Amino acid sequence: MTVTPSYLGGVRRLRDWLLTRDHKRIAILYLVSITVFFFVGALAIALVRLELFTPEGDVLTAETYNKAFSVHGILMVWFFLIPSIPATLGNFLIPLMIGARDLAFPRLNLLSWYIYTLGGAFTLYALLAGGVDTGWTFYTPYSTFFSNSHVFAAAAGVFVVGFSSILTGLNIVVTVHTLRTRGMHWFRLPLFVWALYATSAILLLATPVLAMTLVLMASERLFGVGIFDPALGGDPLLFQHLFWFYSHPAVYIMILPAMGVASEVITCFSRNPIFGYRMMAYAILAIALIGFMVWGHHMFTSGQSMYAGMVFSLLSFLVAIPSAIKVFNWTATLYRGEIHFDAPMIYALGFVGLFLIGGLTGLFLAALALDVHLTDTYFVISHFHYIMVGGSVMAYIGGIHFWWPKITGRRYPEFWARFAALLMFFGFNLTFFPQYILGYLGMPRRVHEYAPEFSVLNVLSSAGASLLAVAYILPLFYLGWSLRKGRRATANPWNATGLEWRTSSPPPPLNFAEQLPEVSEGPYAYDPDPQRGHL
Amino acid sequence: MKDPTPTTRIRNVATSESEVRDPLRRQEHAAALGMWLFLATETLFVGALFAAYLLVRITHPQGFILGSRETDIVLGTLNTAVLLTSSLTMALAVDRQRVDMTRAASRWLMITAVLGLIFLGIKGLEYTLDWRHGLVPGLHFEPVGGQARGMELFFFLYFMMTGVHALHLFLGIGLVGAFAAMLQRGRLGAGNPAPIENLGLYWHFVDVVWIFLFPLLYLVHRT
Amino acid sequence: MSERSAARRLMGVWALLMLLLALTVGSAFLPLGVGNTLLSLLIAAAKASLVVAFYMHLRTGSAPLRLIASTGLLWLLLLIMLTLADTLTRPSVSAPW
Amino acid sequence: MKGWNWFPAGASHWAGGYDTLFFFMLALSGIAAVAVITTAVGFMFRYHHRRRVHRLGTASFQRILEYSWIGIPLLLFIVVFLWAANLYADLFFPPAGAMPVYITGKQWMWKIQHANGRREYDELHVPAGRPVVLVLTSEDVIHSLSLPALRIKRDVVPGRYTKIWFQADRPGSYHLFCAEYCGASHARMTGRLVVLPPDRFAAWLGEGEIPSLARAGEALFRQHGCSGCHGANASVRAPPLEGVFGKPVALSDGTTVVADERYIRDSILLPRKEVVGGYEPIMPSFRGQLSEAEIFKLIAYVKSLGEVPTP
Repeated sequence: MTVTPSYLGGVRRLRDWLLTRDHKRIAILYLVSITVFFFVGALAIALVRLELFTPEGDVLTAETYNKAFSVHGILMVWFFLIPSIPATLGNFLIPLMIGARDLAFPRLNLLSWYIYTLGGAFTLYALLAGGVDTGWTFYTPYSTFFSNSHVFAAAAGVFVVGFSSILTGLNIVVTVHTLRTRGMHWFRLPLFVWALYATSAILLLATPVLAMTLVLMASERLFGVGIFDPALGGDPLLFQHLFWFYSHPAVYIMILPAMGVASEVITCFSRNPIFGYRMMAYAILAIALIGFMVWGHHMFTSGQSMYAGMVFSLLSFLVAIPSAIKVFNWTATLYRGEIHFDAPMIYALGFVGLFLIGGLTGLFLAALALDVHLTDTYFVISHFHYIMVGGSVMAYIGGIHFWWPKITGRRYPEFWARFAALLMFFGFNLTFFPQYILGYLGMPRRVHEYAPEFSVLNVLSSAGASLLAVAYILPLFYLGWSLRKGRRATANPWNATGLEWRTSSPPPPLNFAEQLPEVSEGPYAYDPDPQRGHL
Repeated sequence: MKDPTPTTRIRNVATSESEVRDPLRRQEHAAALGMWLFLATETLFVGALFAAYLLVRITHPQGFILGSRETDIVLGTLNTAVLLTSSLTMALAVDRQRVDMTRAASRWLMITAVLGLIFLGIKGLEYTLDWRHGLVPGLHFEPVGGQARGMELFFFLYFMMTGVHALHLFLGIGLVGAFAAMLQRGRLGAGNPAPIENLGLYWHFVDVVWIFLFPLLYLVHRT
Repeated sequence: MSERSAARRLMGVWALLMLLLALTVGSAFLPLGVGNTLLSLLIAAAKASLVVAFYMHLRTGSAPLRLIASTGLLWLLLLIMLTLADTLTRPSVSAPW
Repeated sequence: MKGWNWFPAGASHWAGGYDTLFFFMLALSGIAAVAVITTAVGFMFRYHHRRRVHRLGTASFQRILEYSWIGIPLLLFIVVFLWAANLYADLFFPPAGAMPVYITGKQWMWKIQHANGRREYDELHVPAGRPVVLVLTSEDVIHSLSLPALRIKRDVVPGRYTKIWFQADRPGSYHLFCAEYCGASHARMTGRLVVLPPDRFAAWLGEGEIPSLARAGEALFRQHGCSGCHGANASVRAPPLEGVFGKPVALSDGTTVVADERYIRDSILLPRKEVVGGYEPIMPSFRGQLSEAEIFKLIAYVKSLGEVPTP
């Protein structure tokens, strides 16, 4: 085996990591920091689930409980889910997948990690100084005139981290435009790249609106006067419009990259080209576009006009079409494939199943009348956790496994990985499926006490959450173990077709040893092994 | 190393990246693309304010008319002229840099920065007058006549919008000054117009924002 | 195009901008009702187009650049239009008492 | 397990219609989910890499497949959209003669007033078999009145009125929740919806000597000095209020508004926003001096002025 220098090698001083411009090292920096925030956010929700184990408010005070779910939301949304796949896997893989030596703006890439860290510092300050209790939605006038918690620090953290998202998005878009290697036409891009491209576009177009909304909210809190203040004839619903103009597309920021990961993994482990590649790419773009026009479905009972509600409801049904296409196409990709159940595939199939359920229940919430009863109950909580946790987090962890050999040069222990994947799937369903029923029964969200008749389902949910916790902690151990003890990985352990597998594992500092690869056909040129196939 | 990948699919080519495309051209393209993306982001950043303005104005039409009448149209118009002129000088600087006349480019940049400072000076004067007239919501707001609430919202938005604009301009002036100095010292010399062009794009964008702010804040209804 | 003519064109655009500025300030004193706002926004759009086309060179810019520039604007319109869809059709609560 | 009930029957006609749609959707998405999952699992077994099966070529009818799974869901979605939108629109149009109840949300309690002046806190008594329209507003932050047994919920927004109506059919006692997070004791901002048979409701309503909402408003009208300007023989020139309610009012800026609840509320709190034509903007704001519950009473009084003279 020839020894190729890898991006991990060389001088191992801390400075070489903190001042690196190598997209792969920056991806690792992100990986480490989002993992930290993930577990802080998870700890917060562990307290919440512990409290909800019984109907009485016996573990936490109401104030602490409110801060716990607020911190959970803020950290998980902005410091974990949004950067998760784009800033780690995206950062690492996009140059490799399109045959480039780095992102278009390597220094900007490092800067965006520092901005992320700064935003995280603000938020951690808000947490340690006593917490914030507005929920992640910062609804006015509660956030402006009524909350006594650290709203400024938390909003500042979210504001700052937004710039990190914007810079990452900008970098990815420019990279995909300008640094594709020879022969890498737009319709030869892997779907992961398509997904990240669309995600980046959303980041660029939605995040600034959130930033300005937070500025308006904070000024209102600071000066005691503002446009969201009903006492002045302002409109609190305007805040909701501006907020959801960002925060609904933000859901697609979280799910599109996950769809990208699933597409890569499912084709690879069914040894089949993706079914309907072009349709899949168009579906991604359609989701990104229509996803911007549906935000009002968060406001069907808010006092929004009935007519606007109808427009938003219809558009919400429309955005479900491309999502449905994707699920069908993944399923069809399995047809006449040669299916291997390696851990990444289990994660990816788990993603498809959970996304399917999350998506179908989303239709309930898009239907105007049904939403009236279900909104602001546990039905909504369950729905978006199926999408964001069952969907995005499953896919993210699956992606980490799939590219782990490429990132670290080591193989992870397959048995434990499969075990964790299955545990995650079952733990997840046990945690969140009862919440659908709770929602239909009318249990409102964000309560630390509840009526005793809801207790059985809450106990089930809390029990599931503890399984889920084990499933999330397990990979820390076995992946950590594999860093030192894992089998060394070859360049292409999965026999996959992407350009990232054409270079050594882990890749050299400039990604490809000497020349950049050239591409002469589309991605996913898989064939099921004919020797296995023929009858 | 045994490599199981089917090598027929993707072949390595002997040409290096630089031979594929001119790297300098590609860098310029990337920079322009990045700048325009940034400006699209900025459009939505200030755009959220414009949207808020529109929606609040619909509910308080009278307050906005009366509020707008309290702004200083003479200073506002003067400032608009100053800023439009600064865009001209910035465009001339970019034009000079394109033909490698770095000295001239640097001079035009200096003039641009000075015009920017004049704009901020006049804006500061306006703010002072607004303070004296008690038009600063939350801190010193003593409006005359009716429609106090609508006017307060108008002035809240007025300060948010002009404030965000002034902040952008302030950053722009710093950058323009820095680039002028770099050109003076011979760094960023001939044959490298891209950085100045991108600087120009930013400057003009700030100008375009003002072009819309001006009628919305100063010219609502003067009669 | 010679250097002189390029500079001259930039100045010509400036003169046009000044003219439009005078026009918009003047129009503000005409009693046109809602027409004032529409007219001044129209003039502002004309001024902005001049700056974008000539000073920002979008007139000769590549397709991706134009796409990006128009996307920003389009998305802003999306935000405004769909929010208006709510606020303009929101009835004040009608009399139950 | 007290009150354990997985699928509680709705307590109103609308809730019945709701459940029909809900279970239709449940069936529809259940079928879709089972179809996709069965197909996927079937493929997983059939095309497992250790199985010897025919694998050459992919589906040759790709186009048809793709178009059909765009077209079929689209059709179904439109059906569901129309159905749900129709049901939703119902909530916005209470039948004439619905019984109004005025509800103010306040951190962390519900203040409820009936038209005859009867007040209650955190408990909402309504008669069965008669349409009831709830007029909602908030003293502070956004709340949301949730009545799961009726399958309805409406946000309670400060600074404006929202409303929702229902006709409860089954007497009983049901949950009432605040569904929009509103601060520390959000979880305890709960209450009960008590649906009484009409005769028992009438008895309940008549308990105790209470002035009607309009009469209470009249008292406030004098107490706050409104009558000093708006009264019949006032020295200050202010628009008379008799017969104003529900009629168009010409404003000083030339526009016209209908004197509805919003207008009267704004005139009390933001008196200079829309001034009646021909009058000076001299009325002071009563912000901070009147609670939302009191404004409800004042509006009821102004409205009563438009009808026959108060006895």
